[in-house]
Amino acid sequence: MSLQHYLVISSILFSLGIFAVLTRKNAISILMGIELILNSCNLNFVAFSRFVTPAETIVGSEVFRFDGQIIAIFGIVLAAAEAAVFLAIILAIYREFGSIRPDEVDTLKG
Amino acid sequence: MVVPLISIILLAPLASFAIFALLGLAKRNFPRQDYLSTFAMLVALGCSLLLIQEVTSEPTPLTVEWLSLGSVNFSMGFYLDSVTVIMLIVVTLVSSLVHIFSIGYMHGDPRYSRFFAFLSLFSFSMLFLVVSDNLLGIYIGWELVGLCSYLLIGFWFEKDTAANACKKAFLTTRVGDVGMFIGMMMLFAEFRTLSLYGDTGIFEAVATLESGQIAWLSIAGILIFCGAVGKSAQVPLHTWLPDAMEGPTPVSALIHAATMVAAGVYLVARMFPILTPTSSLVIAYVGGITALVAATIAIVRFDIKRVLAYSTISQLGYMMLAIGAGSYVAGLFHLTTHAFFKALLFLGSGSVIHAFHAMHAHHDDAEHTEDAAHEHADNSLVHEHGSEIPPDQDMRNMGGLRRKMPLTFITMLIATLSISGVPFVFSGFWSKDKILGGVLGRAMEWNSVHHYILFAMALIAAGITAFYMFRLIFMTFFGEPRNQEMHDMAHESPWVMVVPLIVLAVLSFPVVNTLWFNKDYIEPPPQHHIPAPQHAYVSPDSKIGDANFGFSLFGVSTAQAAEEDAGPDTAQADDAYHIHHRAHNIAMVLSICVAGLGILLSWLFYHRRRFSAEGVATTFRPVYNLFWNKYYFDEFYDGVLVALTVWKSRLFAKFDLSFIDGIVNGVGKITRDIFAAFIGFFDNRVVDGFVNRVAEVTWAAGGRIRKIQTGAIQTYLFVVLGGIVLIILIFRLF
Amino acid sequence: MEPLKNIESLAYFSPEILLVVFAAAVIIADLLIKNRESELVAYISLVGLGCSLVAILITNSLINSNEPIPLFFGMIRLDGFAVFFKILLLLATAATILFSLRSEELDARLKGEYYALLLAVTFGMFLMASSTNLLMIFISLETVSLTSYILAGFLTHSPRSSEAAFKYITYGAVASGTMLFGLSMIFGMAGTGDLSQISSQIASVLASGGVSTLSVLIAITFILAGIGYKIASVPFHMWSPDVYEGAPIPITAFLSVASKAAGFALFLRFFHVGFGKPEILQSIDWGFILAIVSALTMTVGNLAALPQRNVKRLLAYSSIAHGGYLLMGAVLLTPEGLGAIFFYLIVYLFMNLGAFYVVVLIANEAGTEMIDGYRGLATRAPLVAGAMAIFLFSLTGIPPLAGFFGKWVLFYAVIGEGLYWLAFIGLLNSVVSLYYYARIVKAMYFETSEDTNGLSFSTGTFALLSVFAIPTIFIGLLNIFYTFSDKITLQ
Amino acid sequence: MLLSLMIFVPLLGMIVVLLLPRESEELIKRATLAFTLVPLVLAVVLFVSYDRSSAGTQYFVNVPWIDAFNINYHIGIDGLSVTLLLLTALLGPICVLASWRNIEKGLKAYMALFLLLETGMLGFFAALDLFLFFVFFELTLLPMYFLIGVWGGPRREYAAIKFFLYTLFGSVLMLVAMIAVYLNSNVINGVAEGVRTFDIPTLITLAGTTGHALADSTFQMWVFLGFFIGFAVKVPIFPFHTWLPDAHVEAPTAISVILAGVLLKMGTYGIVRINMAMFPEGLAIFTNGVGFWGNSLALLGFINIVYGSFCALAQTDFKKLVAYSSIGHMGFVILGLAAGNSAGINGAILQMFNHGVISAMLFLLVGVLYDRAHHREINGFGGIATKMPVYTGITTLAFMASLGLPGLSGFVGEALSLLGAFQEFELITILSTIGIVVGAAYFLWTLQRVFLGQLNPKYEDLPEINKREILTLVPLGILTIVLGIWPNFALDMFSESVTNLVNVLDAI
Repeated sequence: MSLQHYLVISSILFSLGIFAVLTRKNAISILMGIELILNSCNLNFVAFSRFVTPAETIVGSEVFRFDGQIIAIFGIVLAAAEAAVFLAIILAIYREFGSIRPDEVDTLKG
Repeated sequence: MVVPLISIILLAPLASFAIFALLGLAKRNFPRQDYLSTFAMLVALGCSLLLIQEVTSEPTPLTVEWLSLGSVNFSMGFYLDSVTVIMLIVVTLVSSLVHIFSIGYMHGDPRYSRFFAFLSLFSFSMLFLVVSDNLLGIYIGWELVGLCSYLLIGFWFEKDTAANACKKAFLTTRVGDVGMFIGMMMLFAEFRTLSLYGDTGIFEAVATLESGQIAWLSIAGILIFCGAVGKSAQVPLHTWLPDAMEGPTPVSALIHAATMVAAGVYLVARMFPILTPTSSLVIAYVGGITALVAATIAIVRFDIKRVLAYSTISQLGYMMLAIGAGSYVAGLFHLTTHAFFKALLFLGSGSVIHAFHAMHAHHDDAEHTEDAAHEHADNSLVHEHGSEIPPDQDMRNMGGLRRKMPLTFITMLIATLSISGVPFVFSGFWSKDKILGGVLGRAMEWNSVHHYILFAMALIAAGITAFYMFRLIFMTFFGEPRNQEMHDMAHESPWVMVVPLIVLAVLSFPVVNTLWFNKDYIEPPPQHHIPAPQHAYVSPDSKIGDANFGFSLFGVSTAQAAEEDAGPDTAQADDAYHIHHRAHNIAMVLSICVAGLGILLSWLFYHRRRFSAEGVATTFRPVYNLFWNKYYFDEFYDGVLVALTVWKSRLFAKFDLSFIDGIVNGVGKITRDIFAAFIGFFDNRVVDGFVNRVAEVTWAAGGRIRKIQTGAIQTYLFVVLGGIVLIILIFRLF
Repeated sequence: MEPLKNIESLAYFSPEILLVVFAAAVIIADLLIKNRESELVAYISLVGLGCSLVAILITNSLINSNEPIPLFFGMIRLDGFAVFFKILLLLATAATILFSLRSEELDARLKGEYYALLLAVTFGMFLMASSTNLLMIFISLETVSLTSYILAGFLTHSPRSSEAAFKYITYGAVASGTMLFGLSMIFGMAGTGDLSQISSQIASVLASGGVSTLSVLIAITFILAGIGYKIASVPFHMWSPDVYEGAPIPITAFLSVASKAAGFALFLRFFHVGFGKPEILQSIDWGFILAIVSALTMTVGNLAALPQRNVKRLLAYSSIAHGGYLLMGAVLLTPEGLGAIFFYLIVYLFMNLGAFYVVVLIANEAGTEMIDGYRGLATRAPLVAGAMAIFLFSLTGIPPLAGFFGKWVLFYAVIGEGLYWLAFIGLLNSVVSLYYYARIVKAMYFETSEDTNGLSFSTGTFALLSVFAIPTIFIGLLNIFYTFSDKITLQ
Repeated sequence: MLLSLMIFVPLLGMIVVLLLPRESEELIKRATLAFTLVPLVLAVVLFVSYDRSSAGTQYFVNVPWIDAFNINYHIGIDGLSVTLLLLTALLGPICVLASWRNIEKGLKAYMALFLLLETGMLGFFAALDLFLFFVFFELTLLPMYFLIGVWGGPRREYAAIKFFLYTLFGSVLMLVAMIAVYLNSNVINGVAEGVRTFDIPTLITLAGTTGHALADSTFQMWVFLGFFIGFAVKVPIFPFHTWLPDAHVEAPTAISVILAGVLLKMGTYGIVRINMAMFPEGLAIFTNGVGFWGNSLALLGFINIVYGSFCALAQTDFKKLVAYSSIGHMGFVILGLAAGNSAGINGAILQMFNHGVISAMLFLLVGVLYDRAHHREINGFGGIATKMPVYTGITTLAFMASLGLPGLSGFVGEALSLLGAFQEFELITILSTIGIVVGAAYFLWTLQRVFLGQLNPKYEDLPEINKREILTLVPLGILTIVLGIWPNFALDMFSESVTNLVNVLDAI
């Protein structure tokens, strides 16, 4: 499998994420969309790290640099943290508004 | 010696005004302002008399730097020649007499001392105007006398008529003055100076102009003359002078008969050298028309002061005509003689009015309240002239006063004889004769139709003058009292008022005008652009009544004596002299005839009552109306305004029927209408409007942007996405 | 110089470490203290800021100005640029803490978390100001964002606050996600996360045609979305009015100054270091796009501010507009531009924080954020009103107040590069802005309120007020503030 | 040093006044008066000690201020500025006296702002560094805004913000032009060398040197426009004038006095100091250029004169009438400046000074009447001359001076401007003389409607003008008369400088 495949998949994921974020009428689904976006990015990083970053040869055997993977891991961590905060805020919203439909949370405007 | 004298002449009256003004700031009054002012005038008079022998044949301007702008400089200074001196004497003399007269006339007026302060200020301004050696100085004095005239006409400002009259006077003259100022600007633009005399002066510069390039000079001359038209109440700007009679009678005598109105003539005389044939002719015609028009109007007036006012206008026209026709000396001579007898007439009328008025408490506020009350109804400035004549000025209430007030009668009679040109013994005759002779002389010399016409005008005017002046005398002093109870009130005026009358009466005899008979005391300045055998034409003119007055007294033709100094008798000069000789004889004969005719008719009409004036009036109704309505001048001006504003006229509650009031109100109302509308439109719509539009658009934009801010998070995210796409697109496009 | 290893780096990292330590200290102290009313934690965090400031100055003395020190294998970099922003951010945070002390809307029981979070977010911002690696950039950004989300929603039982938090996080998450995608693409193209290498790498691959300009462009734009959302530039600004209005006022102040400043730090470093190379610029002239964005940002901000009645929201829009002004300096990679931004940020710090402080005070005393609540303030609290007038007119840019000089340096930089149109738009905007700032002044001075009893403030209040007001008057008039920026360079 | 003292004494005064207790009003007033009297004394000293023979700037101070931009604190006076400084310093105490009784609320703030305003104005006229010049120019905005907005009439808010927005708009353009000038100040023949500068005298010389970027005529045209619009709003020149009537009508008396007396002059002063001296090429395009823009400047002057006069004629509000009359009179200044010759410019500057004095008088007089009658409706009065003879006398003097009666100061400036202008553009000048007649018309008409005629029974017991008010008016009245009789008293000060300016203009 070549880099292109990964990129295509990641862009599809990204697009799906954006689509979800823009269209879903439920805060949770929006969160999912966000997760999709982040994961598409992680996929990108890993793929790029695998295919693009030059391998260094240490003692005859090829050794890959793992920058991309590392970034991806951090990405996952941050995504988790974000999800946590998001859910907490959604709870607050539900408490205040009795709903988690994003389009009903619009008292601040203009 | 000259400078200190002139300084005293100027400073004395100024000081008397300054004292009043400064004390006024402290809300006080000088105890005897009247004596102060009178004294100041007498001092000035003395100095002026002293100046007589200071006059040198080669007058040199005494100037100081007034403004220095690096490249251009303006200088102020005095110019003393015979004309100046004569004007000084006339002004100071008449002014002193009027001061004295006023002590009696204005007695008991609440603003008594203010009156004298203003008189002093006026005298100062007039004298300054007279002695100034440059146009700027003249203009300054010019406007200052205008101010004083404004202040004095409006002296009884509680009367709306007075309030209107003073404004009208100021504005009408101002219209002329603007013309004069434009003329000054033209001269300045050409010569880079406004001083008249000296090597750098305008007159020197004018001399150097080729006759090819004097077209603009004619325009400049006419424009300068506009100032005179305003001040000397020449047609078409004459309408303010009759209204000016709202002022106290001494003011009319001093300002609106003797001095200020004559300043216009003086100005034209001063500017004599820059006059071109065209401008001279314009001046002469304006003068002639004025003389005729005013005289004819005067015939039908009943307000004694207005009769005199119109007669003043017509006499001023006379002088203008004279100078326009080149009779420089004659014009000025008539100026002086007229100054005396017209002042006398006014003071006399004042004495009459005073007599009638004595019973009314003196012009105190109560009395003004009455006659002002009915006009104060609306704030608009309506005032129909002659429509309501103050009873104490209406000749129809007078009659038979000669027994009541003999002195007044006699003195006024003398003046009347003088103004009517009764031969030989009265100065008026000589001056008028000089004018007629001069005009006719030039006419014959050039045999120019214009001058014949002018001569005719002058002649007719002379006749009419005699007619209406005697009409005045007859209606006032002869016959039976028409208004008995007013008649009974009448009484001779106190001495303080009568003495000036007598003095002026004496001055109406030529013997006192000796200056004019000193043969080369007055020399007309050269006119560079009038192609005429100057000399031959000047010489007979320049020595009125020829060296010794005795001859003329016995009816020996002046022209005959002209013989003696016809100057270098070139053939041309010679026959020029003969022409003038003949001219003068004809003129004299004719003038005597018309004067006699006028007096006779007037006698028949108003004394013998052979014909009834009313009958004539009815037979010649249209003519009569024409005269009565003063040639519809005011109506004409109003007509123009109406035409201007007809589409608005409904909005104008009341339209004003007098000239400047019309202009001001009219323009005022037009302005308040059109301009207020226009401002409303322009300032508020266009300028502010534009700004407001911008503001509104901005606001609207703000509102739009708010609309985008729906509050729904997903729209925001849409915008984000859209933004990203847009940015990328922009990139691709550029 | 050679990037330092982790252990060596720690010494230079002391300011950040101190912040973290004190954040922990705050939480522990909060657990220990029984008295809910005690404000000890606040003072602890202030002390923490103080220590960190000292540390910053020390580390600053370690670097000789033009030789930056890469830390942690070049993950972050310590240089004058970073130091400047750190000091700025510290001041902003300190101010925020002081505001919070006066603010009455905050829940007393949650002090510990609140101040700890404030320190944490400051820490994140420090990193934003100094990170030179894609990874660090993303992490620091997320750290700041996550903590800001919580702080924005910190008011319990306040729907507005929760809504603010919700919008903030949704928007932020998407924006940062987009940015991360962009970062991944950059990483892919450059094959490295190190900014300094990225520029050369991208230049070479662009030259070799290895990647199309379009892909680089898309990447940059995605990243722009992330950073643009931090500095609230059109079209990524829309969260800010709502969040600013909903959030607690001290946090609003903090976001409008500190997080904007941090955003600019990141922005400047990323674009100047990563994409400042002429080769890249001639293929992708993003300066032009930035010019348009900046024009749009200030215009939109000012126009939208016109109809506002809520002072907080009005100031939110005004801070958007000021973001636009600041962007003008970033459009061109000139030292004048940078210096102008630095100078303007200092001025903006004082005048904007000052204005928000007044809002806090009025919210406490008069209990309203609406313009009408400011009626007759001139008579009720003359000093406060005067200070507010000074801040507002400084924001407008009227001489001799600092705001004018800030604008002056900006416009000077812009016109210096011949962008007359941009300068002109900016100036017209400042005219427009006068209108809505003056509306507050008008309410304070020209109108009278029904209740005229004076408002009383503690001397501490006035002291703090003057701390903002006096610099707002004088900064522009003093020479030094113009010269310091010369030392700060980016490479 | 003397100059700096003069400029910053009022600022010091502001601080002192702010420190005084709010209650002790008398003290505050006295202090303010004192702090405005000091500049007056200094101004007189400068005026007398100024060396009239040399046109150069004197008493100049030049110390570096913001060397990042090579901005210096450079002040100095030449004949023009010292004249206007004298005017400003003179109006200061007069305005304080004029506000002695009729400031009900916030006296302290009022006086403080007034002092700040005075510093701004004095500094503006003395500044010789373009940046400093601009800062002082703007410094007058804030106090003015508050003085109108807080102590003004019913529509004060509108008037204040209008004034502020208009002026700010103008100054924005000025700022752009200013930066442009600065950036090009070191470009010679296309190459930038040396340091840039804001120093006005230096810039003027640079703009004269051929090949210098500042000397380029198209550049000059644009920069000229930038500055001109900035100043035109202040003057105000049609169509930027609409803020003036509102501002005047709403502003308290003293502030109207300052507005008409000084702030308007700031515009014309700027035009002389910057537009004419620095950008003669640009000026030439608008004064004796070809085509549509050929006489635009003179045309603007003409429009101001006629439009202002007729608008004044249309007014029924006494103060508005005076306000519009100022628009008309400033038109003469513009006309004279447009002429660009010795008579014209001297006349214009003299007119600036005279109008400052006369309009100040007029507004003070309106204020006197307003304080008594509490309205300004011209038709609402009538015949009050009987009740207030002294007041009437002074008013007549002011009116006469304002309508350009010879012998009073108003005439000289007006006449010189017209004489100068006539040499350049006959037709426009002749048309402008309409303004003289209309001017007389509306003043006399007002005089009649307010003072003459029957006494309006409403004002049976109208108190006469009091000592303090007379005290405020007398110095101005004296100046009016003195300058009318002996204009050289002022002209000497600046005719030298004008000569230099004219030489520069003629060189183009």
